[in-house]
Amino acid sequence: MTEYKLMKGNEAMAEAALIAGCRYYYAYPITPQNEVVAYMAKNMPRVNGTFIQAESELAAASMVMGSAASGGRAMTSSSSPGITLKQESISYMAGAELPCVIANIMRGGPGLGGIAGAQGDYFQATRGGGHGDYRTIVLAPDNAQELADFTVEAFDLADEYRTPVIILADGYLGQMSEPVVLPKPTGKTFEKPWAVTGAKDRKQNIIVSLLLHPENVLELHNLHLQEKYERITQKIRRYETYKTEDADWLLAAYGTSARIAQKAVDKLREDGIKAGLFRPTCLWPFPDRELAECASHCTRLLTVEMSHGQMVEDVKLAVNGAIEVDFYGRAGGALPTVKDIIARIKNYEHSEFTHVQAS
Amino acid sequence: MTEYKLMKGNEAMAEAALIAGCRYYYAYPITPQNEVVAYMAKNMPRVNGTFIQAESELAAASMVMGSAASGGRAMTSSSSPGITLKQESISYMAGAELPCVIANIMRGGPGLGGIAGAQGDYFQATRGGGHGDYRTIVLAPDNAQELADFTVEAFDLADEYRTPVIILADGYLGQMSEPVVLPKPTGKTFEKPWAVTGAKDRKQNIIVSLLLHPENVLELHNLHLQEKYERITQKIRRYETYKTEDADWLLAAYGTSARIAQKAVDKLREDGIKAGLFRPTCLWPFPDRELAECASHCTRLLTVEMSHGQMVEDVKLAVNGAIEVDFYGRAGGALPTVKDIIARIKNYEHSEFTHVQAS
Amino acid sequence: MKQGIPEIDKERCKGCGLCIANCPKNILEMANDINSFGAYYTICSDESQCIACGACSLMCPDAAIEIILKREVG
Amino acid sequence: MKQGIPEIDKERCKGCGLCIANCPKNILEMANDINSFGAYYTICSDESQCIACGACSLMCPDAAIEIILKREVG
Amino acid sequence: MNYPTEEIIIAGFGGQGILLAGRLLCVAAMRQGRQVSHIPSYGAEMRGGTANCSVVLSAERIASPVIDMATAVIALNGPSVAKFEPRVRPGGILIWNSSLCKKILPERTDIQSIAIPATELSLTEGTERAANMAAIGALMALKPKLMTENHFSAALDEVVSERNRRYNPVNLRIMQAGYEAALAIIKKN
Amino acid sequence: MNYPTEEIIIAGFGGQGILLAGRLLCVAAMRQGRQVSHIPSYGAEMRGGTANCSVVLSAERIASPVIDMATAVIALNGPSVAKFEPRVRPGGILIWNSSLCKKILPERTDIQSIAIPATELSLTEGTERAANMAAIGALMALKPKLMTENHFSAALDEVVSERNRRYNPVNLRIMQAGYEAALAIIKKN
Amino acid sequence: MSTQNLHMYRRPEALLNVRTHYCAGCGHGIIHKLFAEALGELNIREETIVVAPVGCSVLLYNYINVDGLEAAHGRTPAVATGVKRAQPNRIVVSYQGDGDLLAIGTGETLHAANRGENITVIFVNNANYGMTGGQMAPTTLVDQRTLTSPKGRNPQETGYPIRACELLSTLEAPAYIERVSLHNPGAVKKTKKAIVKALQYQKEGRGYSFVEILSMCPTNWGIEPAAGADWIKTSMVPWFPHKVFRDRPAEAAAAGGKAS
Amino acid sequence: MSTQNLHMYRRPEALLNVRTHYCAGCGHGIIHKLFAEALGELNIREETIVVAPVGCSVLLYNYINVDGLEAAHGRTPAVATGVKRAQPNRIVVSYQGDGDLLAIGTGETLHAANRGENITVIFVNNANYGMTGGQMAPTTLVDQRTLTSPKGRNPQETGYPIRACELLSTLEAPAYIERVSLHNPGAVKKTKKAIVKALQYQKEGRGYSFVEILSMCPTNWGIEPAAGADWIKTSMVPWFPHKVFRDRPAEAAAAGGKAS
Ligand SMILES: Cc1ncc(C[n+]2csc(CCOP(=O)(O)OP(=O)(O)O)c2C)c(N)n1
Ligand SMILES: Cc1ncc(C[n+]2csc(CCOP(=O)(O)OP(=O)(O)O)c2C)c(N)n1
Ligand code: SF4
Ligand code: SF4
Ligand code: SF4
Ligand code: SF4
Ligand code: SF4
Ligand code: SF4
Ligand SMILES: [Mg+2]
Ligand SMILES: [Mg+2]
Repeated sequence: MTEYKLMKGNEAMAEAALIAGCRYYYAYPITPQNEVVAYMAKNMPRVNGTFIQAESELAAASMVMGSAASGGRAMTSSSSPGITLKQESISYMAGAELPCVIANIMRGGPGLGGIAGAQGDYFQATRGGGHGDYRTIVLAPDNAQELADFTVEAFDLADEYRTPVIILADGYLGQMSEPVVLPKPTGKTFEKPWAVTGAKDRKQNIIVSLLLHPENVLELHNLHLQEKYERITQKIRRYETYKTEDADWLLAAYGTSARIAQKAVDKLREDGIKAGLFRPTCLWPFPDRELAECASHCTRLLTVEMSHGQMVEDVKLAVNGAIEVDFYGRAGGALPTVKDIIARIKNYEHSEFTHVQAS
Repeated sequence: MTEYKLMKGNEAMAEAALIAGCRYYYAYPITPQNEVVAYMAKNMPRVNGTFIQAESELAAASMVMGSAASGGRAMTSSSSPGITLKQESISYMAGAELPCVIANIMRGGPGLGGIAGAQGDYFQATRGGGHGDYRTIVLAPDNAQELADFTVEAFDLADEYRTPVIILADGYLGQMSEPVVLPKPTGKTFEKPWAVTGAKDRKQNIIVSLLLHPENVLELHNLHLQEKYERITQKIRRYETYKTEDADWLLAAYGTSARIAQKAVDKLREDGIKAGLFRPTCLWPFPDRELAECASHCTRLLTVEMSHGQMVEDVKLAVNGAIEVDFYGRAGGALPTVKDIIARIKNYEHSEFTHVQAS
Repeated sequence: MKQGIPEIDKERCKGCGLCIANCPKNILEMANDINSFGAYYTICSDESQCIACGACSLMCPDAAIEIILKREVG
Repeated sequence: MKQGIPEIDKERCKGCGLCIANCPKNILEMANDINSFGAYYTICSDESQCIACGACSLMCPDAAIEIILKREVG
Repeated sequence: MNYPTEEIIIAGFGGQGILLAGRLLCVAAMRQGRQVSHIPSYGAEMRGGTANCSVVLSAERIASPVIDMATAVIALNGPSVAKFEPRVRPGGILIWNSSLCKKILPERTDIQSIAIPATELSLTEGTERAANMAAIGALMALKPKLMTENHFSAALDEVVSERNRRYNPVNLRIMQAGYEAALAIIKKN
Repeated sequence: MNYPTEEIIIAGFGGQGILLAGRLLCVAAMRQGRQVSHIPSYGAEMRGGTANCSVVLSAERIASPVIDMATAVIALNGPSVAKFEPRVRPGGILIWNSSLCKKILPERTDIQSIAIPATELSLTEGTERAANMAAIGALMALKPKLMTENHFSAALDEVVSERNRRYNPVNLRIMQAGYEAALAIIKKN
Repeated sequence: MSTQNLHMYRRPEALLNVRTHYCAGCGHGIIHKLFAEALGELNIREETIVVAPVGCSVLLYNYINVDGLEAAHGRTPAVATGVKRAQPNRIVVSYQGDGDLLAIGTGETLHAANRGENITVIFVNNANYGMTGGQMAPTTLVDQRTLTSPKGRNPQETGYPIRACELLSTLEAPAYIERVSLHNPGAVKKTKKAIVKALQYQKEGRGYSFVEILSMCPTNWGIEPAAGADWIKTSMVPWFPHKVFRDRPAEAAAAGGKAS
Repeated sequence: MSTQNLHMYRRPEALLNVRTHYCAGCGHGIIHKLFAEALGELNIREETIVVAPVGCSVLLYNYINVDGLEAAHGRTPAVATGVKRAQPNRIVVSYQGDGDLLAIGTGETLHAANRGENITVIFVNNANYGMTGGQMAPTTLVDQRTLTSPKGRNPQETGYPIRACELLSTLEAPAYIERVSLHNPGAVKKTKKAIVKALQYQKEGRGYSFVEILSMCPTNWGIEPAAGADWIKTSMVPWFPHKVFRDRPAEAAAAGGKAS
């Protein structure tokens, strides 16, 4: 009990990164993740780590690339507009297979948008906002505890698969303080014989991105990446279910939306509607088979997002036409409400009953 | 006949932009679209337009934003890594509803990748590589003539819907010379009372991106954008079909992949397999209903891409489980081959016959 | 010596005190009252001493002070 | 005056002519032949005149010229 | 569990310890085994010197830290009364700092408006910075189930930085004064 | 239509007019109503001074401008022979510049290898820059259906910049010399 | 003899009649006022377009009655370039903070200056990132504490504060570069003059003009609002001296004269 | 008396035994050779990590036998910063062209220098974008024709060539800044010395060292390869004078001495 600390999501994540052995953190300030930057500025010296407030997000992500290539555990964080600027390096690091952790504490967009939390960067995170055929693992916590726990895991996953891992959380999660038990280091270690550390007593290590010669090297490299992504897809299946066993109505949501959807499930059940929640805690790879399985005994599915419909595509791809998939979302910093979710479901129930097809 | 000129795709596009009244072109060099930059450097003076080789892609796209906000027809172009850097401004311009044209002459990725043509940026273009809930119209030519024609249309579409329009073509299309008949100006004109031109005899015009106060302005703005996107989705339905009427096997492809797929259709038909091609010429909005309709009498669908599978998601979403969707793609600058397409289809035909399920 | 009147728009004032700190005649002070935005505001304790130097007005970030110059006309 | 031998690796040479242009003794020239990469290459027309100044070697972008210094040892 | 969910907004100007007051409530409730969440207003909203935070205390998992209609609002200055009075749930509580709200007065009649001279109560101990404590004292009087004084004083020790911990006895006294002021009002009504 | 699809690669070093030769073929064929495509090697591949382009001429829509196995290769220097000889289709044609390929000689026996002293033929007219014309002349001898001389000379006027158009008579003569050299070889075999 | 009253200092017309969101004692307010006065004096309000940065002054167009648009963080001069090229007859102003201008926008700043874009840059140097709550800026002083230099800026780790005027003065193209400040009423007057001059130069087509203004951010400096002016004088001015770094007549600019 | 032969100039060991992809007469080749020689002289090959830019020298690590990685275009010094911070005992070199360093990478360049990162930047100024076929670079000379300045660079429109050394010399932190060139054998020798010194300084922990090298790109200059050296001398050197702009002993750097 006394282990609990009241911590901001942002700070819980930052401290967890230090626990995970992150010793290189580079970032540029942006609301609503400034606490991560301030925390690192203050606490990196404690662990003899490096903190640099970079001249830009582009530079911050490039510094991460340099430290990651050197074999260090490196991280950056930002919020939506800043993450867009990091897509360059993410594409490079995915291509060069460099492990690192990038946190996006999402705010409302597009453009400068607003500073309230949102989930409008799902596509960017799961489809790669950068160019080329790459993927990054995308973890999706829904509270401060998970922000801490997932961060520790993220570093291991990054090292295990030599790939960038994104922590995708909305600004509410970053700003909110909740009770947290700080995680322990996992103790896992990873050899990095590929790191550039000086070609002493061995051949050169080279971390390339340009693959021109011979002509098919780039294709082979892409095939190698795809093969790795397939491996990741087989291995990482992360999700939680809530009262789905007997559910007729399935809700699908992640992050803050999932918290709200979970509350809606309870209320709906109070009203006699058997609802359940499927919450992916990893967005890529998306737990598609598991969702399809879960949905197989449901009559309808409602995806709830703080966006105008992004994860809903993965939900549709997962169920592949087996059941109808509806969507309810609010964007630009607004939150879905329990009331709206319930109203929407009851509305459907009603229209089904009267054989009116809702559009 | 004598109107035909042998033109590089890149140059055909550049000249078409001038024909469309583009007078502001800003860019940063990158292979394989350098000819656009050189062409504009040489020819903008001819029409008293502005050409600036910007200090970076970020700056180039920002200059486009400035000229677009001033009411001018503005354009930029680049190739994959450079387009990633333009996502910031694209998100801003989509949010601020500024019309402009952005051409991505795609090359192999991720990272620096290679300079050969590829189609690995489909997700980025259609889902928005930038942050937030926005979309851009994405036109997909498959030859030099269309590069020219679509460019002229792109400027009109941008002005009509006050939104960035992306021309998405692979490097092969940009580099290849083909016979082109230069298009004529459409003659359409668009009033731009919203442009910032000095607050003379009227209230201020302000083009904002930050929407903080009151708290729900950003959400309302997002709803407005979504409503516009819905309108665009209803209006713009662009695709071509080739021998699909009686097809059993439907191929779906765009750009250079579509040219190759079309050849495969002919060869397959020579061998007695009724194949057809569905070619979207606009990728967002994606002609989903039309594809579904087209696929409704087919038994199977193969998507062909110069990537490891991106458009295939839109194809799957379109048919929504009605028929099986297969995928064949090559990435990193390699081209799909007619031979491979045929082999793959025959393989399926065979395995269907022997009731062996291909994985 | 010029003679001026500092006209302070109390609703616009945020109570930063820059005018007070820069008045050479020390005739500005913070009122013991708040405006409708909840801010203390500046008042002039003795207009007759104002030399219309404009220092207060120049320093005011909220353009809350206008200076009126009294002129003898004959 | 030092006495040197310019050792030119003809396969490495790209025929740029920078060595030729910078040899103070004007003893380097382009061969009337190409190497296996299709490039004309430099040859020394009169090694005896080489003063081992290193100019050719310094200028060569392809590190195709090494200079050997002949030394009297007694 | 017989512990109703409380959704509390605390607002005032910068320097009044708004966020600290919110964290105090959270830690005290957390130590009593409650689920808690605390979210500040942040970013550009901070310009102009106003601050507010939202605190949710519950027996169950908290869905959203954002409060639509609050069960209680503490408003430590006039602008906060104006901004947050409309956000009190019908039947809910508004505790307002009558020391600083001379012009902007609460108007609603469907809520319980409690005027506490929080700044004055604080000044009796020689500081104007502990008005937040007086207001929290008042809240404890009005919501006796919220937490015990013991939990509160423990939380105070946990939340207040070491440097300032020596003021905690003073803080507790001011809190007590606020508590009593509120009790007096309730009894009067 | 009785017009076979031709897939032709032209290669050499920078300055030999590789791309121009390709465009010439395209324009001439285009004026005869063919579908054509021309794609150069580009970017970093250009470093080191080599250049090549791929030309497809067809009666039908061209699927891909990229050539896997060519119906004909024109190699104007040694490295190009080495690089592109393997890319001639069995039974296809390799025209190589015997003036410059002293070391790297073609080896395949399943293709038609035609040695043309293209640079020397060009030099007979006082320039070494028109070896490309000699090679194209040879190609016309080997592929008589490709285009007529008329179309070719019209294309020459269209493709060559105004400044250099005065050399076109010379170009045509060199082309003719290449044509005849190739004819002589064919007849000999 | 009677007295006639005359408005000596009055609220400039170009200022909109709204309360700003700035903290009490914020330098942005003073600069807005001076900018608005300059617009009036030169009678160019109706032909001016302002590009607002991302920073505390992001809502600039809400306070000054001119056409305006918002750039992405740091891209302000590039956006201004796009505007100016499309409207060479308008007065285009790029208003920027130190984070915007010297951190994320370093490239855009330098290259707009180097091209000699005929725009005016108003550079508000308040030695920190105001909007995001007070992080270290490129101009943060040695030993200054900020959220991201909690023990004070250590030059061994983060370098010394960058001097924008000195940097831009190494370029040929700029027509006018001056550093001024807000530390007292006299300095404010000079600041106004510099802004007027910069806009005047633009109007005359002399090319790029740049005014750096040392400005107070009492909130993040952690001092009383009234103390901001003093802090500028004692802490900032020694490192960022007032100076006209470039003042080139139009003819010289056209002839491409060397840097002064 | 007999003669004994001695290798006076020999191919440095750190150069890999491969043919480069550079055009004949390209300055990158000379610089690679000098860099490789310096690695040998200082005996630091095994502890050196090079960050290659995007530009003609993108394949640098294929020619020099050191660990290497590839940065995104312009991010080279930021990547080098990340490497150096993680490996303070390694020699980290950021090798960059003028497009990389002064256009897209302006911000990264300036800020790495300003932080005084203990890295060495080798800046190859060839007055154009070599890799992409010869576009205008920030260092392209007035009147120089490129693909994107087809009538010659017009300073009225695109400004004057930027001088990197002069620019960086306005910063406090850098320890060593020098401009050298490849225009003749003597200049090449000086260039070698500068590279050695820069690496030496890094080894000694003195901080940021920067060597600008005027280098030939005959292909895009449209001249004969052998004429490249002359072109540097006659066209580039007048605008980009050779000079030691900064040479600060370690002590002074630690004490934060003023710019020289
Ligand atoms: C791409 C991006 N990165 C970061 C931010 C967050 N941000 C907003 S303003 C700002 C800095 C503001 O500082 P400055 O430019 O000095 O202006 P000031 O507020 O001090 O006037 C930052 C980092 C953003 N909006 N966009
Ligand atoms: C983001 C991005 N923009 C543009 C390019 C294309 N590009 C490659 S190298 C280069 C410029 C090279 O010039 P420079 O840095 O001067 O090096 P050089 O080749 O002259 O040595 C450019 C623009 C790219 N690869 N990535
Ligand atoms: S004008 Fe001068 S004297 Fe008068 S109140 Fe203002 S500062 Fe004081
Ligand atoms: S300077 Fe202006 S805002 Fe500040 S106290 Fe004086 S009148 Fe009020
Ligand atoms: S060493 Fe000197 S003299 Fe000898 S060949 Fe080389 S340049 Fe000529
Ligand atoms: S300098 Fe080197 S590459 Fe150039 S010609 Fe001489 S030996 Fe050959
Ligand atoms: S934070 Fe600083 S710059 Fe921003 S409004 Fe407040 S005082 Fe002004
Ligand atoms: S293009 Fe220029 S810089 Fe690039 S390899 Fe050729 S000569 Fe060297
Ligand atoms: Mg600032
Ligand atoms: Mg260059």
